[in-house]
Amino acid sequence: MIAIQILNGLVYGSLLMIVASGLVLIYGLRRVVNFAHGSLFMLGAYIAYAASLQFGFGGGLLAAVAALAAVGFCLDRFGFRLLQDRDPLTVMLVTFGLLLVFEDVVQSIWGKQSYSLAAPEALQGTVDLFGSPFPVYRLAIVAVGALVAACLVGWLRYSRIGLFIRGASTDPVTTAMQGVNTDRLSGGVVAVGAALAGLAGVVSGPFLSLSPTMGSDILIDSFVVVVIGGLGSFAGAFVAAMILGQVQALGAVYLPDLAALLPFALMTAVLIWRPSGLSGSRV
Amino acid sequence: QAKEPVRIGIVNSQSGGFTAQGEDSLRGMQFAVDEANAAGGAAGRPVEVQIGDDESTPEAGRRVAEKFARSGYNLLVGPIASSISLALGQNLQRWDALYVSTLSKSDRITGDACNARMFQANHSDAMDLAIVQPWLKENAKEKRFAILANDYVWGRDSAESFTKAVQKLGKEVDVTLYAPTGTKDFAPYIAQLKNSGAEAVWVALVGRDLIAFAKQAAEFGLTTSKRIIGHAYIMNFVVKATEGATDGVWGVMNYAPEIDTPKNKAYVAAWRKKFGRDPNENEVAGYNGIQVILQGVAKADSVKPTAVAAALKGATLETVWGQATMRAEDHQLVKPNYFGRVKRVGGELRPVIETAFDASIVAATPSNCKL
Amino acid sequence: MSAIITATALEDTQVKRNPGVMRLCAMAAAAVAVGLTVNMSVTSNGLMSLLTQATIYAVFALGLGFLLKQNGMVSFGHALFFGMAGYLVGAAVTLTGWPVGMVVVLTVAAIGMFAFGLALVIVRVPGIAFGMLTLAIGQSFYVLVSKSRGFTGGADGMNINFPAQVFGMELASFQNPSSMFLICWLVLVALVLLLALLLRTGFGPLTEAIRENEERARFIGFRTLLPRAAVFAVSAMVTAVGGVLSALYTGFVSPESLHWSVSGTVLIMVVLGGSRTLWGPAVGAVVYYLFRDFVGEHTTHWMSIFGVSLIAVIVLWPAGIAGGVMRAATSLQRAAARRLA
Amino acid sequence: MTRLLKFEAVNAYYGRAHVLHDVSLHVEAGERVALVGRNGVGKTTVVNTILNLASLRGGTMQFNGRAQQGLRTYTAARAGIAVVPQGRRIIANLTIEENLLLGGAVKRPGPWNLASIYELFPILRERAHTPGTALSGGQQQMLAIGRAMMANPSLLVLDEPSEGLAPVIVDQLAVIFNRLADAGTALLLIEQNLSLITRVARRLYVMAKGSIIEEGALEGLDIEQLHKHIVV
Amino acid sequence: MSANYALEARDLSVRYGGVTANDGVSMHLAQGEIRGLIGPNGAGKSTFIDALSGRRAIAAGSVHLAGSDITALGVVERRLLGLSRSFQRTSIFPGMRIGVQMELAASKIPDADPDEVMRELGLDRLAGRVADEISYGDQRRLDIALALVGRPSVLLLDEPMAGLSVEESMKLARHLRNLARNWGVSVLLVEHDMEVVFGISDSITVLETGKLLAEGTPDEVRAHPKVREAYLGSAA
Ligand SMILES: Nc1ncnc2c1ncn2[C@@H]1O[C@H](COP(=O)(O)OP(=O)(O)OP(=O)(O)O)[C@@H](O)[C@H]1O
Ligand SMILES: Nc1ncnc2c1ncn2[C@@H]1O[C@H](COP(=O)(O)OP(=O)(O)OP(=O)(O)O)[C@@H](O)[C@H]1O
Ligand SMILES: [Mg+2]
Ligand SMILES: [Mg+2]
Repeated sequence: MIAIQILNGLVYGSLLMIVASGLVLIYGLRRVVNFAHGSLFMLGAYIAYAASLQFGFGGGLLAAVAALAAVGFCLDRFGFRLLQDRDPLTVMLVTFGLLLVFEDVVQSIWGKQSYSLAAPEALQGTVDLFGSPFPVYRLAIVAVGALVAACLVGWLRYSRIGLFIRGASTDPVTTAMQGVNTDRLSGGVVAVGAALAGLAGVVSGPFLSLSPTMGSDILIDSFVVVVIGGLGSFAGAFVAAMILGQVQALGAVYLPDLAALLPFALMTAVLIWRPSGLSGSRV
Repeated sequence: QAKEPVRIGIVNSQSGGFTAQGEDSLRGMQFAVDEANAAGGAAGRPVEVQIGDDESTPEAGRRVAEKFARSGYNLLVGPIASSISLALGQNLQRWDALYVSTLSKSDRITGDACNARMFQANHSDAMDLAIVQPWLKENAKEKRFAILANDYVWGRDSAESFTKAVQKLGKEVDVTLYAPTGTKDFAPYIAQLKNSGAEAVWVALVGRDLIAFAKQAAEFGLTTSKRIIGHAYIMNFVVKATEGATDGVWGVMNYAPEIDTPKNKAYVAAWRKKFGRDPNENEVAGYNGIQVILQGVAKADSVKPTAVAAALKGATLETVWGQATMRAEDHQLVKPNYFGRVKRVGGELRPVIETAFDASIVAATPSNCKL
Repeated sequence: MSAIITATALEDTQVKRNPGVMRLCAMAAAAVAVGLTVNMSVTSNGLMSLLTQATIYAVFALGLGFLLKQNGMVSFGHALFFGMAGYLVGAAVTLTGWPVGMVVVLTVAAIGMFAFGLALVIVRVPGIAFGMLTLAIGQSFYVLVSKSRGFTGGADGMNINFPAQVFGMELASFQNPSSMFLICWLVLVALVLLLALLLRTGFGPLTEAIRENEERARFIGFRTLLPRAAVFAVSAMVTAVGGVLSALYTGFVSPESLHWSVSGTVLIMVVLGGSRTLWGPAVGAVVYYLFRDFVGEHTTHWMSIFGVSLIAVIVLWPAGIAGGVMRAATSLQRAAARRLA
Repeated sequence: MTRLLKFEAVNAYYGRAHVLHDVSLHVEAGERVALVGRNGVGKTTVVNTILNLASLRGGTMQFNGRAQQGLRTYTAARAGIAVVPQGRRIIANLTIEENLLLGGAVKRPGPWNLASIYELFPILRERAHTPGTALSGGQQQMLAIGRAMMANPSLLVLDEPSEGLAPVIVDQLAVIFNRLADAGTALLLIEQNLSLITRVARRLYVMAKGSIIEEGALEGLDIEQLHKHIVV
Repeated sequence: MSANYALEARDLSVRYGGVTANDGVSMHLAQGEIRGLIGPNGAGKSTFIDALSGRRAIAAGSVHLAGSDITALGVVERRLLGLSRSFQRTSIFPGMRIGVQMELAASKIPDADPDEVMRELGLDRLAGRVADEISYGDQRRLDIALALVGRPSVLLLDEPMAGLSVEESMKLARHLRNLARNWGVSVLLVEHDMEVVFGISDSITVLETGKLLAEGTPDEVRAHPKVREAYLGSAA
């Protein structure tokens, strides 16, 4: 039972991690707390839904990730880049405006009812784990999460572009002075961040549901993760996502009365203990 | 001389958490208004509506309602959330308005918060829970039950009422789990439910949480290993949003197209003609709400809220459920209620009525309202 | 010679920062006159009720804007103080039967104290994380209140049955839009005036300095924790006054008024209005309400339209509406001066 | 001879503040030019104009003989102009080695690489994997110079490089700068340390209030004489 | 040990994780004395000033101001007792007008005259400007001015001349000397401009890798072979 619960925590943690890592990327490079991130998540799910009617889950996934990358690129090109000298609060509210627009667009196209995205055939069944059936699809989420984490860490830590990204995320001007085209760089990074939001949206489709509010539901949890991790830190966000996943899974069993408060309590405790989050510095 | 038009202010959830139900119920309301206007108005009065967004919050709902009421659209109808209904109820006197609740279920609307200008046209929670015990007695062989409810007033009330009903029958509740509203991953709860010794699970979750739970319960095979009985569970929008995950789930139902009354038959036929499908429970609730107002106006032959309220009090109304009484002491519309299950009918999965309960059983609930 | 230049330069900056007391009072009187004019010229009941609520939120925005201006901190949890004020007033009125005036004063004081204590613990958290921390604290209370049962009514909200006499006035004057508008407007003007006077004291530059560079502020001899906590507490108290007004006007308070999205909306008002002046956020609130209502009336796509307009305003007017107004005013003044010369 | 950098009647602004007034100057390949002046006259603004951090709103600026339009901050580096900025601007979350690697973002061929920089400043090798900001002020200055050299620039712009450095290190810098220049790198040296200027520069611009007020050869001038020139 | 030093540090040690930046350093300042503190980059000079001013916790040792132990006191208390400092990395209030921040700095100290300090440092003409819009050198002077307000009894200056033009640094040097001679202010001057250090210091302390390398009058230090080699180079 406890093993199953830990596994459950891992599943939700992995999902959160994918969403949060996109948020961290965008925050890292543009210093933007992206309130529209939840709606990108939602947009990904809906696009995948629409495309999957034609091309199946895989097709939907690809379509959503590609479309969201394009959206992210435009967001940076026509939004964040033009606002890069503005104070972060202003840009944050711009993303809030975008959130409203995205939600309205989704509602106009797909209406207000909920939809369901079916898991791919191959991942539909269950396997026996610790003596009870466990959905294969959920295990796949953990795998996707681990893959995303590994790729991101590898990319940022060991590649040239990764070095530029880390440089630009602390000091874009100095990084540009070294000859790095920070505009193109952040266009790419925001695209990847948005694509990750989209990916998470698609992945969550089969076990949550598609509704115009699905974005705001997950947004707060991802903020909690990013802030607990220490804004802008991937390692921090990964750890925080896993902790939050466990806290919710185990809290539901052992502290049911406080379950709703646990994420907030966790965040408050961490920030009071370490005001700049789990990882004092950024990766 | 033309009669004064009926001016209705529709406070609709167009954004926020209740958008889906908001859209449905608005469709039902508009259908009723069009129908009335096509027939030459309500008792010869044209029906005019204004529609505003309550953003699913009492704050915004109150703002919109106050604006409608103060600009003459003072026959109010529409919100989903009970908190909005209660917020409106508090102000009706001040705004000189009347309010007919169509989808809010809180017992307080006809309980401690009742007032002379507020009417409950749909089934309250008490009415839903009143049929649980009789149904269990006749239909449930299970001895041990588990409960999963949202961790707030409605969920807790539902869970407690269900527990009482079970205990009265000499059966027992093994585990009661409360999940915070907004829970997205129900796996931890499902694991506990599966591990419990219960043979059936009573579920009282709100919209979004419910949909997530339904999908995940099917994913983990809970739906097939234990009987699931829902409070506000087997509704079309849930069935549609979960793609087969609700197959076989039991629960309280407030409406189904097959209800055998002349009015319902006509209504369903007209609806099919227009939309090519059956109406769902939210649409009929909206439809019914407007009908209540219009019948009140006709009976009073006035559009003044006080007059309409006086006419509705204790009135017998024609509804799709047949003749129903607007109970004088608390303004609850008393009508039959149903227990059903989700089934495949003609290739389509939808809730189907299994047992009907007469209005007399439904209405046998005390109210602390003193009107 | 240079001493004179210095002296005038200093005076000049002070005049710009803190207009003289007389001028402040004159401006307040003008603001009161504006309120009276609006009250008399608006005949539509619907518009009046909208303006009343806008003014209540203007008080809320004033509080949140003060925090942003003097502490440079964003709070996503201020709705906590707004909603809590309503619940405290409601609870006290229901349970104790004390006179409403006393209840209100106690409520605002209690919230001030609570906020001060809270701030002592949390103001160390930097930047956006602070915003998220306030969000977490606010949401925790939201969850608690929604779950609570008994007379707070849980998620359904609480009706507040005020006695017939409030502050020696008929309850009806607090619940009728036109008279309540005046009351709220006067409260708003009084609060702006009070805060402006507060900033004229050393408190203004001190908190600004702490906002700019906390470490250096300590190295020029100022303890920084208490002033920051004080700003937070003042801001919370102003917000609480807004909450009290709301409770009086509607006689109802629900957990949603504690929800972070309320704080978010008010933050929009603050930025829209411009947080560099005290009165900017209040203007933002009024504009927000009128615009939102106007758009909502004409289309169901208000979210898109509102979102796009929000972005447009923020992009075009970096310092908000107040900033735009100030800029226009100075260029007018310059033009006038040129013509004179 | 190619003109690596040429300002012609350049006017530059910060927002609405007009800081550079008709500034004309040029640096040829391999040249060693100094730019001096009191605080606040606009020396850094010259650098910022090259980097598009101050806005160029009059006159022309050329890199390698090509007029620059649609300037971006990264343009200069790609044209072979590397900058050691005033205040160093070490990137806090990168290690020392990574700061250096970042300096090599534009891959231009040349003698400078990690190994040769480490040889020049051994302390950087010692601390290669600690964060750049855990260095003392002077050590950070070395890092900033090393970072600029990683780009193998054809023109190295140094904005007060000796600030905060110990005299021995300044001596070393003089040697290093001369070595760089001997190897063909042109230098634009903005300095307050006159002894460094006399040891390195061959030509001099003096700025006052946003304009160039004097230009001339430095050959044969000693510190005292130079001082007189600047103080005018 | 004489009790009447204006400032005294005894066996001060400071560590950053594994790095020992100050290793048992002792030093004292008499009233009205200007003491130069020099040493190679990374020797621990700034760290020493951080430790004296209370910015950084010390691992061992003690700090005494006018004979009383202030080791346990915080930054604010030390400043109010007359121990003031400037910063190597400029630390000012970027968004505030220069005049206003100087007034504020003066407001905690009785009889402080911010105008005089601004005049002395040539900031008076900038009084109405916002600090982040003045040049780097002017910002450096503002940093020092903030430390000078109210004529503290002990002044710790971390490379005050860095970034200043020759003119300005000479002016500042004159001003410091005036403060020390006429007002009895004790100055600890960290500086790499040897002309200034040797020109105005009464005594000089040399640090190397966190330890005391030499101490004495300017001439003694200038003649010290190790100092010449490790630090002075051609400036000797
Ligand atoms: N925050 C820090 N974390 C770790 N090590 C540090 C930190 N700050 C300084 N150091 C190290 O401590 C030592 C002393 O540094 P300090 O800044 O005191 O030198 P300094 O004498 O002031 O040098 P400079 O003349 O270059 O300013 C150096 O080796 C430096 O790398
Ligand atoms: N961001 C800015 N906004 C407005 N004005 C500025 C800005 N930065 C600098 N200035 C002004 O531009 C002028 C030139 O500044 P600059 O930094 O180029 O001087 P500098 O010659 O480099 O001086 P220093 O020797 O002190 O570094 C100064 O008068 C300064 O006040
Ligand atoms: Mg400069
Ligand atoms: Mg130092």
